[in-house]
Amino acid sequence: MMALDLSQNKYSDVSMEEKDRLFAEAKADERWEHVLYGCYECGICVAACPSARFYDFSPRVIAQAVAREDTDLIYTLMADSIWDCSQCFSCDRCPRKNSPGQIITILREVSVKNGLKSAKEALQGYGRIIYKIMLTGTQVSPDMLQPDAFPDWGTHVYEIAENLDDWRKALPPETLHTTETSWVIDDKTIIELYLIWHMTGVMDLISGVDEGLYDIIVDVMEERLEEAGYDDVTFD
Amino acid sequence: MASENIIVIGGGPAGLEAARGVADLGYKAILVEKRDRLGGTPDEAQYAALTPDMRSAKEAMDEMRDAVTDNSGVELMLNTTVTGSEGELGNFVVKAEQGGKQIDIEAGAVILATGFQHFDPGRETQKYGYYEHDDVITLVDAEKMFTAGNFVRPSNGEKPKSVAFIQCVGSRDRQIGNEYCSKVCCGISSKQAIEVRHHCPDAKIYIFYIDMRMYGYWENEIYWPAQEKHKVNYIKGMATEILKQGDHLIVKGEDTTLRRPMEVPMDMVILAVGMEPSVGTKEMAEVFGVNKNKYGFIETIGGALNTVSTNVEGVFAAGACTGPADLEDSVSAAGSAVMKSIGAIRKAAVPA
Amino acid sequence: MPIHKKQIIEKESAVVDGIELGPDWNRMFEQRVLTDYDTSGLDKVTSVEGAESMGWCYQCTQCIPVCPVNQAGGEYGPRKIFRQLQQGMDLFTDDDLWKCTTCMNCLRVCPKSVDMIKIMPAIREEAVMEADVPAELQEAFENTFEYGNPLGESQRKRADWIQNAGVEVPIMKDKKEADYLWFVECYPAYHGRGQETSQAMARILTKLNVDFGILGTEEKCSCDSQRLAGEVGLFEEFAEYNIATFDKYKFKKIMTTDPHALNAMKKKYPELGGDYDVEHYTTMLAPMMDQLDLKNDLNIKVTFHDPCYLGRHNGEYMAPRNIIDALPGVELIEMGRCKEQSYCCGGGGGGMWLDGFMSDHVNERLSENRVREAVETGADVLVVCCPYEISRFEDAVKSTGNEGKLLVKDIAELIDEAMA
Amino acid sequence: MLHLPVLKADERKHSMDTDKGEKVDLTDAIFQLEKEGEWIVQRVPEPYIELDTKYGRKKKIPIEHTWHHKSCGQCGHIPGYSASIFWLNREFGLDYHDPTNQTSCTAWNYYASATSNPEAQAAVAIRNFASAYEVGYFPLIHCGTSFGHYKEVRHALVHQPELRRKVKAIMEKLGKPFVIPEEIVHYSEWVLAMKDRIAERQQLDMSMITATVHPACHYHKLIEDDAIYDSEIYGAQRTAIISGTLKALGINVADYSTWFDCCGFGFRHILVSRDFSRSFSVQRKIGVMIEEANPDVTVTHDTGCVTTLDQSQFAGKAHDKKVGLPVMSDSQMAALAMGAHPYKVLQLHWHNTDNKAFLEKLGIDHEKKWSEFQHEIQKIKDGKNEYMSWEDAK
Repeated sequence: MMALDLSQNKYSDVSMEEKDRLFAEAKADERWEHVLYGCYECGICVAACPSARFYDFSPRVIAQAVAREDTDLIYTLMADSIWDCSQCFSCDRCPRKNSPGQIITILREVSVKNGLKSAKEALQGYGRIIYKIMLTGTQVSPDMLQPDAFPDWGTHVYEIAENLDDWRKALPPETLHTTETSWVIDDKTIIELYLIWHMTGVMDLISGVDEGLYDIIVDVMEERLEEAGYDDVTFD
Repeated sequence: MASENIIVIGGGPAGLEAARGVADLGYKAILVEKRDRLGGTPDEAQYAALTPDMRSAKEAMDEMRDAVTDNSGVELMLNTTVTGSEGELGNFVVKAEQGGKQIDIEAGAVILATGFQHFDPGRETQKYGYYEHDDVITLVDAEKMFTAGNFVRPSNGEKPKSVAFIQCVGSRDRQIGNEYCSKVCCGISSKQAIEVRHHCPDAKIYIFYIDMRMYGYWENEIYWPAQEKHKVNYIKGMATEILKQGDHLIVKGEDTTLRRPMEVPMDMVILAVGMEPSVGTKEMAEVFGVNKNKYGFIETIGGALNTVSTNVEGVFAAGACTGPADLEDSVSAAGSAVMKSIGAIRKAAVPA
Repeated sequence: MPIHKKQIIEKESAVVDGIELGPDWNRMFEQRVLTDYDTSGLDKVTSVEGAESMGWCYQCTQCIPVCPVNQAGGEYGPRKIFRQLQQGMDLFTDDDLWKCTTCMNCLRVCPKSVDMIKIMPAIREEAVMEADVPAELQEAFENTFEYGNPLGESQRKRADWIQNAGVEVPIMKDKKEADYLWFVECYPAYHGRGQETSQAMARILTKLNVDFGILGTEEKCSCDSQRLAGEVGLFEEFAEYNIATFDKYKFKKIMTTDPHALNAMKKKYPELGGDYDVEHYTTMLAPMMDQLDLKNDLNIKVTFHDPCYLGRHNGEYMAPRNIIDALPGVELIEMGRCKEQSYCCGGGGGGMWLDGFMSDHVNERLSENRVREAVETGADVLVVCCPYEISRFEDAVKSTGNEGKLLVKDIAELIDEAMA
Repeated sequence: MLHLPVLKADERKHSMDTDKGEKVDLTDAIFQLEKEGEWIVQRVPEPYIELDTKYGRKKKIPIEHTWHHKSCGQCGHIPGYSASIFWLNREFGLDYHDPTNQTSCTAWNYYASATSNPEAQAAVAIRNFASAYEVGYFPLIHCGTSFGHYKEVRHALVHQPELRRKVKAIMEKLGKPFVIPEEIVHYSEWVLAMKDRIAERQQLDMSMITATVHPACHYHKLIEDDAIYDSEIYGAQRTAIISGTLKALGINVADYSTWFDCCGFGFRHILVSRDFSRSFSVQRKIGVMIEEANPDVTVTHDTGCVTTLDQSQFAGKAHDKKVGLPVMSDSQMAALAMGAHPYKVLQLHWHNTDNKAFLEKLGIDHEKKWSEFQHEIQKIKDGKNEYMSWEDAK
């Protein structure tokens, strides 16, 4: 835990060519021309930013680094700072119509796509969410509320975990009597979601940051696809 | 028969100077003003002191008014609204309405001096709460208070102990669509900060800004004295939003030089609202077929070398109807418009 | 996650409603939000006579890159002080009060004339009156007061160095009258390396047949650095003493070894009734170089360090360079930061007596920063002409591991070598 | 009486509409693309109510024939939220569809981990829209993030032909039509549109209740032009969502100085850096609300906001922070006002903070209500009932 260290020799082991390449990849994104016009350092984004309230985090510094194309500094920010963003997009208030939050989204995607160490670290403990969404089609589920994962949410987590089955059955909407998914989802729906992820390269992204997780998802889903008669689907 | 009269539309500083100039050169000026009195925005918005010399705005406007009211070369038409125009350079017939009557005014050339209006802070996107909080006011409101000699918190009538100016409200903002700098607000805020100091000797006064844009002598005549003599605190960093907390307003922004968010309680906040084209400017552009730029100001076509000619031959524009301008700009442009319009009439009168 | 340690609130263990929460589960953070602009710190500074210009800063930042303390990692400079003052910092009791070496590089670039050379002594004077002064500086003050010099040496020994000069050094008490009154100053009188410089200087003056005399045991510290460090009372007392002593004798000019003494006598003594024609020894010697029969080819490359108080403060950049030019077999290689932009050795404004204090605030000593730059030029010798520098730079040569790579010599020593 | 040359804030009047600024009114573009055969536009079904957006555009809010795009966090952890929305629909006798052919929007994952991309996000959105279109109902989005995200997806699809092409190809592979709804509508907009009808059928007097509100960032900060504003609510300076509904119920809506702040959810933070989430939620939202407004309840409307504001308070007790403020959604407040059961419908037992005092203030006998709920649970335990039905929840 420390102040935001913007000194760049911290990552001198990474070549400038590599840093340039990563930034070029971000810049090539189709969204890029609408996320950054120019920054005149008014600070409106920082004041609106929840992360800046506690972390030494600054959407303005990120916008500035990107505007100056300081790939060395951008790499430093990608290695840590960008993962502090809350993605609330309060910074969209920018009078220049920049979107530091969107810049960060793109930089995060590049980090993930290139399997950067920082991305892997940032996503540690996040695998179960990806696992959940891929296998069930809903992102969180009632059975995730377990005391070992959420002791800080207090006594009622114990109570929910204990009464989960009955309490779910005591929900009037028919689609909510589930514990492993947030609502009843058709098998075909889940498979369609999986196909979308495959066709759009998301599965490749996952393999880049968490190969173990990738293998599990593919194993399970290939079987389901086969059962559902999708064996001749090509993913291109 | 060609007319050598020049119709000047708008009775603010640019229009007054143009009418006087036309008369001084021995031509006849017809000065048309929609309101029942001359003086334009400085008069209507009750400006107190001019920037940067702190001269009384009323006194200055009186001087300009006097120069046209008893001037045989100027025909004054108050309460008159221009509704249409026909003809061309040398032979304009301008249609107007005066007290429910339609009238035609013949003129050889037209000078538009229809000015600007202040930005409505309800349209800002940064949530400054002008329509929510009594103690959030604009530069215009502050001027009125200075003119009335009573600078107090609108919420309770007490003198403020802390006052913040927020720059660039309605200017330099792509979200609002006003990407331009309104040019005068940094100077006016600094001038008003000095006036606040006179009214409230012990108050803390802050100006939150992106850049202080003090052109030419405004730097040494306004900004430096405000800071060095009158102890105004200039903080680089804009306010993002203003909310109430108890009896105070909280100004939230980033102090960019310290790289930290700030949330500072203030008794009063003054929004440095920028300039937009007035309704009259937009209407007259339609009436005369003059091009507007993307912001609705009248577009002049001569670049830096000719700031008054428009795309319509014989129609000229001066002052803040062509974009943000201070008094010096407006008066100078009026002089230029007088010269160009008379030149155009004379050239048109000589057969080719 | 970049977060300051002091912001973290956590308990090793907490029990809430019967549930045990370890540090990960109860950790929270304090906010890093500014909630006030308490300008009382600024108001307090600007209300002090001489320190008014502290309030003029408009954050253009030009001072920061030229501030030697900032360059040495000191997070310092007028703009930063101003911003902290707007935040309620009490400069009167803050460590920042003592970091400034009064090198004047900030004033050189400041478009608003924020004058740290006036501000710092004015505020330090208040701190001195409150006896709120770093201990090592206080010791230098006390030595000066008690012994007449900051080194704490005996006044009786002030002229001992002349015994080994190899030439006769006239004393004004005996001589009564001379063309030049040579104000030797403390370090050249007492410090080992300073004495060597003085002795060389005496030989040069003798060779040039200059009619000169020193005050010897009658001389006391000019106290210019003590003044800039806030001891204005001491300065005035000593200045009055020195002026009274000068007035006992007849002379045409004062020649000083020390640029700080030069500064005091040029700028402050006249206010106290002592208006003299004063010059630095380099200014005096430069036009006389052709009268010296310099036979020795020195065959060295040198670089030259402009003293803040000779250069920026008193505008003399060429005299030392003209001297170096006149030395046979000496090639001058300039450092990047030279003349007006010269870096500071760290000794001015009381820095001479604050090395221990400063070590807590900077990543390297200023003298070390400078020596590294000198080594980079490839020069054999770092030439100096201020008595603070020779000892500071020689220490820095050692501490930066450059022993054997770079010698530090006073310009008078080089002339002396070339004469022999 | 104070005479000043300056008006008080409530006397200052401005008009919401303007001809300037970069508006995000996509209506024309959406229909133009339909004409060009790019996609099908699903019309807002009649009857609809029109509400004002930020710059005065009239947004059509469907009343009936709605397809309920559920929220994973809501349904998973605070199910009374969605149950209340359905309950309201049933009370008004409105035709609605609660689909099983619906996935999460996956935006939570996207914003937290970046293990997705714009094509995947857009395809997931369009797959869900297609599913609604196929059954003939109009999407009503329950989640603030899904809502904001879908608006962004729509914006991207309008402006990026290449993205449209990719998504179209995916839909073809899945055998689905490429459909975009005419409006992206959030359930809170529906509640706001229904506010007068809700107030007409209000059974509980709520005038003694003081509430603070927290609109979701992704509701009003992502493509803010498309959020609902009302000149009667905060002078149209802030979105009218939630506040407008509560005022119609007679609740005193109190202001507080961190109104615009987010809840602290942070997407990844709520899962892996909860120290941040709870710091934010407790110190910048709940603590400030209690300090400045001392409300009986805080009302919000998004998965992340309800979860973060509600769940984070517990750990705040470890440091004696000001906590203990009940957190609910606008749908729950509306249902409660109309007499819905606090446990069978609002499902308040899923909420963390103690809301008994709040219920008591409304004159609700929570012990009795709880035993009624326990009775239903018993029936399930005893095997008399497989589930609690809508009939049982009455």
